Amino acid sequence: MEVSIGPHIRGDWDTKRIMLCVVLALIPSAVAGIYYFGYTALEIIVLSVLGAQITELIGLKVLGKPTEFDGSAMVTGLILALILPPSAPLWVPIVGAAFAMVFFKLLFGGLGKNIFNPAAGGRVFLLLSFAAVMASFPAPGADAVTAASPLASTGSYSYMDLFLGNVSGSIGETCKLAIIIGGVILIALGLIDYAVPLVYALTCMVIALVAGADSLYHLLSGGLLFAAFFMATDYVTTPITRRGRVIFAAGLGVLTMVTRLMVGTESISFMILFMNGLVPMIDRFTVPRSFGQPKKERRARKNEQ
Amino acid sequence: MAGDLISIAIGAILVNNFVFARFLGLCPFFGASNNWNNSMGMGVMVIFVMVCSTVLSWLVDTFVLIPMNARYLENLVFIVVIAVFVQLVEMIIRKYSPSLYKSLGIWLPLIVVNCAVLGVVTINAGENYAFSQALVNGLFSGIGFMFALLLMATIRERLDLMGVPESMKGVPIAIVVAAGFSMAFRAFVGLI
Amino acid sequence: MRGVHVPYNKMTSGLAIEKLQLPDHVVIPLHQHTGAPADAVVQKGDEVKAGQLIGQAKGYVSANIHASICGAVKDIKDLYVPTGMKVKCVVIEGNGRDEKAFMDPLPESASKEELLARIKDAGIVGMGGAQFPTHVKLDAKKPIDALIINGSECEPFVTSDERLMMEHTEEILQGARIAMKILGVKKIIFAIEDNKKEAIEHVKQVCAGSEIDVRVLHSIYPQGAEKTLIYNTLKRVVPMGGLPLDVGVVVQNVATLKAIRDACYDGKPLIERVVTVTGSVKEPKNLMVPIGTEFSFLIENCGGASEDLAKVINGGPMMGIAQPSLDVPVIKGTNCVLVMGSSMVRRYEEKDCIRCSRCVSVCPQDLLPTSIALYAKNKRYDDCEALSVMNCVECGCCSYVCPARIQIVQYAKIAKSEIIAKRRRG
Amino acid sequence: MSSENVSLWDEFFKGIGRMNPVYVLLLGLCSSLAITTRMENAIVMGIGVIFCLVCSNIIISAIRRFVPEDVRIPVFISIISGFVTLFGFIARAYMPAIYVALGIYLPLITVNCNLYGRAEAFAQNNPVMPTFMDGLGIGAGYTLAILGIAFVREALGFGEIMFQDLAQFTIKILPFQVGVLQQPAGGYIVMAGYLISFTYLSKRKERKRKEDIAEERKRTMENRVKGVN
Repeated sequence: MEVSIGPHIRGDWDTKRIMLCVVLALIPSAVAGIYYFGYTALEIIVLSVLGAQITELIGLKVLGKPTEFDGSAMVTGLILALILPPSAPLWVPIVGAAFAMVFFKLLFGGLGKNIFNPAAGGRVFLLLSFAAVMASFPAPGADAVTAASPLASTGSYSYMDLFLGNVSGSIGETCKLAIIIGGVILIALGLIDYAVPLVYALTCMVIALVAGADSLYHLLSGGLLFAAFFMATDYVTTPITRRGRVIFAAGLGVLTMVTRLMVGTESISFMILFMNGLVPMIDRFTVPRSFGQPKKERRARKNEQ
Repeated sequence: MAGDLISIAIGAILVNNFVFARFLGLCPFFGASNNWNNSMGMGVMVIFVMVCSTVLSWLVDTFVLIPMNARYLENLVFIVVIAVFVQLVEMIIRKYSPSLYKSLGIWLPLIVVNCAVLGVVTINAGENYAFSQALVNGLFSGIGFMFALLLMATIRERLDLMGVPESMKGVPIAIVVAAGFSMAFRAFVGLI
Repeated sequence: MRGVHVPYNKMTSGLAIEKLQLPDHVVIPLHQHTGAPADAVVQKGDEVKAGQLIGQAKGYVSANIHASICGAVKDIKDLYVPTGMKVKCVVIEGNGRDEKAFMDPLPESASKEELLARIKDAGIVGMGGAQFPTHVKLDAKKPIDALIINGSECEPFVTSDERLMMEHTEEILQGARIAMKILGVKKIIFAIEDNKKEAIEHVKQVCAGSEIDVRVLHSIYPQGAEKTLIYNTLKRVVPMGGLPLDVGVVVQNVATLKAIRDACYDGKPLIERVVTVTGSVKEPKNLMVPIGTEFSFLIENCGGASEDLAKVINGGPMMGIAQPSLDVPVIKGTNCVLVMGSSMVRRYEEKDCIRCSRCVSVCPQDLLPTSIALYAKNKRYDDCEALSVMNCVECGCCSYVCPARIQIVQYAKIAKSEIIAKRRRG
Repeated sequence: MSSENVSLWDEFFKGIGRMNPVYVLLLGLCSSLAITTRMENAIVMGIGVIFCLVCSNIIISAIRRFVPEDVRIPVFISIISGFVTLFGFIARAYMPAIYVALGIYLPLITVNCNLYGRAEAFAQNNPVMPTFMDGLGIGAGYTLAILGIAFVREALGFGEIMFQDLAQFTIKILPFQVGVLQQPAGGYIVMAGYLISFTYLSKRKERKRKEDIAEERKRTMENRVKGVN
């Protein structure tokens, strides 16, 4: 007879299933990107995913860990591809995915241990390293006219174009409809907490409103919604309590709008890295009061060691 | 004037953060950021010493070195001022508050050779800051340093628990994390 | 309140309680309760009758043990019991006769003290699984104003309480009235989960017009955990480290209440109970079983296993304990024998935590299970204590939902036992 | 005599290898990361550190018996600072562009942990000659370390190696630039690369040594068993 510890039944969700569902939720954005930006977008997506997957395989071998496919590298590769400009040369997704996986994930020991969001890290690395190729965004359609990202030209697009994605921008970030479909999938499957995108979006809109900017335009432009649904909700790099996640989302919103309004650049990926770094501190200060625990004892954590 | 001070403050914490942009005080940074308590102790002492040294060296610079036309001796004079000041503080704390000495005093000798302190003083002199500017710069550089310390401490505590690969333990992984922050902080460059 | 929605698999809920045929021998442990083990008062070779005292409670927090069948004491030796411990057991070889040695029934007018003494004599313990001596629980040293009848039975597969509520509603309520009289309470709540439709109907019918407030609760595991139940019915929060008494509440399981009634009005000690035998057996059943019957006998009487046996569990699949062999006896807290064939057992490999925080969102005690597991893994039990691990009820929700298949609740248990050991050391 | 020579060279080489100030002792990180965007700066920084380290080491070692314990920090620091100021004059006079490029990091050699660290750990307890070799070794180790970092950062970050002040030439290395390496983050990235390789290699060496020792022990045990038999 087998003696094992309880519980003797387990839930259906495992890591791989979660990751594959995230991939599923990203597919509408990927399809929209390919629809608007054509074959190159597909190439970038494929290369990025392959790059991430192969790097992870090699890295796990080096680390001596099981190399079983768990889908997490696929998610990273896909998200990274979707936040790259569609005009990027084909080496960009490969280099970016490899750097993201090695530097932001494998060095920490692999899945679950990384501090920073690998996809955001990969994009930041590419932006800082190869500013020229990363900053040009072609307009949708076959013609290779280079336009600035929609953020730079406030008011030049209609809300409908912004919503449907008929604007220049990163592959997966333009079509808000597809992003929202993906987000709804994640929320419906119970994979992400709806509070995170909600608080993030509301914070951004309120700040834009207070600053006298067009808050709807800000919501619909740039990578805000994509980050709200797919990057600010990454499990590993966000706080574990709901209160912590709300703080995280609000902080991210403030930083996003501060850089947008005061610096004039879109630096959501940077701000995600920054907030990722704050997560252990947020976790430290948002330990929930256990059921029936008196208020005073909440921070009973001993400080002398 | 107020706007100027605010931009110095933001600059000191975010844009030119001593650890993530200016590379000052890294030895104590990596040494003390292994846990929360060490970071707190180090951070508090650094802020205190930074503010006091800023004030002292501004006074010495303005009222002694500049009138005597001897600014080339700044480095020597500042470091002596800092060393003497720290030694004095150490003696005072040891005498009047042994418990405080026990918790914070161990960091004092290290602070003399902390390039962050001499760094902030040198920057103040180099930029020819007025007293208020120098004070704000000193205070907020210290706060920025402590912020970085606490961030790193919480992260390293988590990494210790999670168990990073053998050859990454300790400082190597901390440097990787610092690189991440350093990249993220790059976005603040346009702020001032 | 939080928890998990588990597949209920209550396939035996439509099957009436059957009386199990008399086993030819029983193994009765002298320690089936929280507290001190009972002292054996019979010797090898003694003739005993069903209901005869064989183990005398030692101290206040302890319980009497009675023979469950008629026969001769064959042996008194240390054997494994379903709690995983090795305790002194009395082995009785049955003689096939049906002779009873019950106590005299008490009159309806019996005083509080008489009732309490009877419950103590009958060796009644909490039959929901905790096995805490009932006379201690009812002899509350603090003012009590509410009694909750726990009929929620949130563990999957288990239907023994559900059947009792359908077939013995009156007895349960009589038992509840005895408990009320002892406690001196006016407020009484009958809590049932909404997945037991038929039982709810029965109870509502019987309780109609009475002072008993029937509450139908949302089905979620662990609804039946005392602290959760008290919060969900009365919105009272049992303080951390405290007992239901601290908020003026006593919770009694339906089976325990029936046993109280039987002891008082029939003079029958706690010598048998309803056990659900289910899972990979040919004919799952709800059986009335003498305490001490071996699991193998139960399974035989349910037509045997329907496939290769992989695991046999005392209790439900969430908090039950897997047994090393089929020779272990049914004890007072055994509400279910879950037989798991190899097709029901899945093996999981523990992976790295991905911080998905599912465990945080399901924990009924609002803990941070993932952090507790992490600290426990690093043997930093002080930090576990700071995260209130002692408030953990070990319901296993965290392990159930964990996508990385980490045995979170096991880490919490280890941390708790280490902390208790440290406190003992001083 | 020869044995002393060997030990003196040992003092020198330990600074380059097993006690490398940057990769092993993790001292002097600030300047190693801050000024390593160009190799030229790194060379001057290295020279500055060697100069100040060796000179102050010698002085401190020479006067070590006359310095009371309580005031040793200010005294050592002042001596170091004196040499740093002196080096500052030399640099400003002969390599003005680099002097500007080094900025505050040149005066900050004063608080380079290596200098005070060596004074505290070695110079105040040892005679002049070993101290001199120690200073030279640590300085050389430091210089090599930062040159390694600077080479990667300049070659990849700018795509070329350019000297303006010490010599004048430009070597094209890459057709593109990895911009991040010019930035502060680049310092950390390259440093992380070196440090991880260093730690990995030394850990592997250590493991190998342990294995060798275990092997040796096993063999002696076997021999002993054989001897007994």
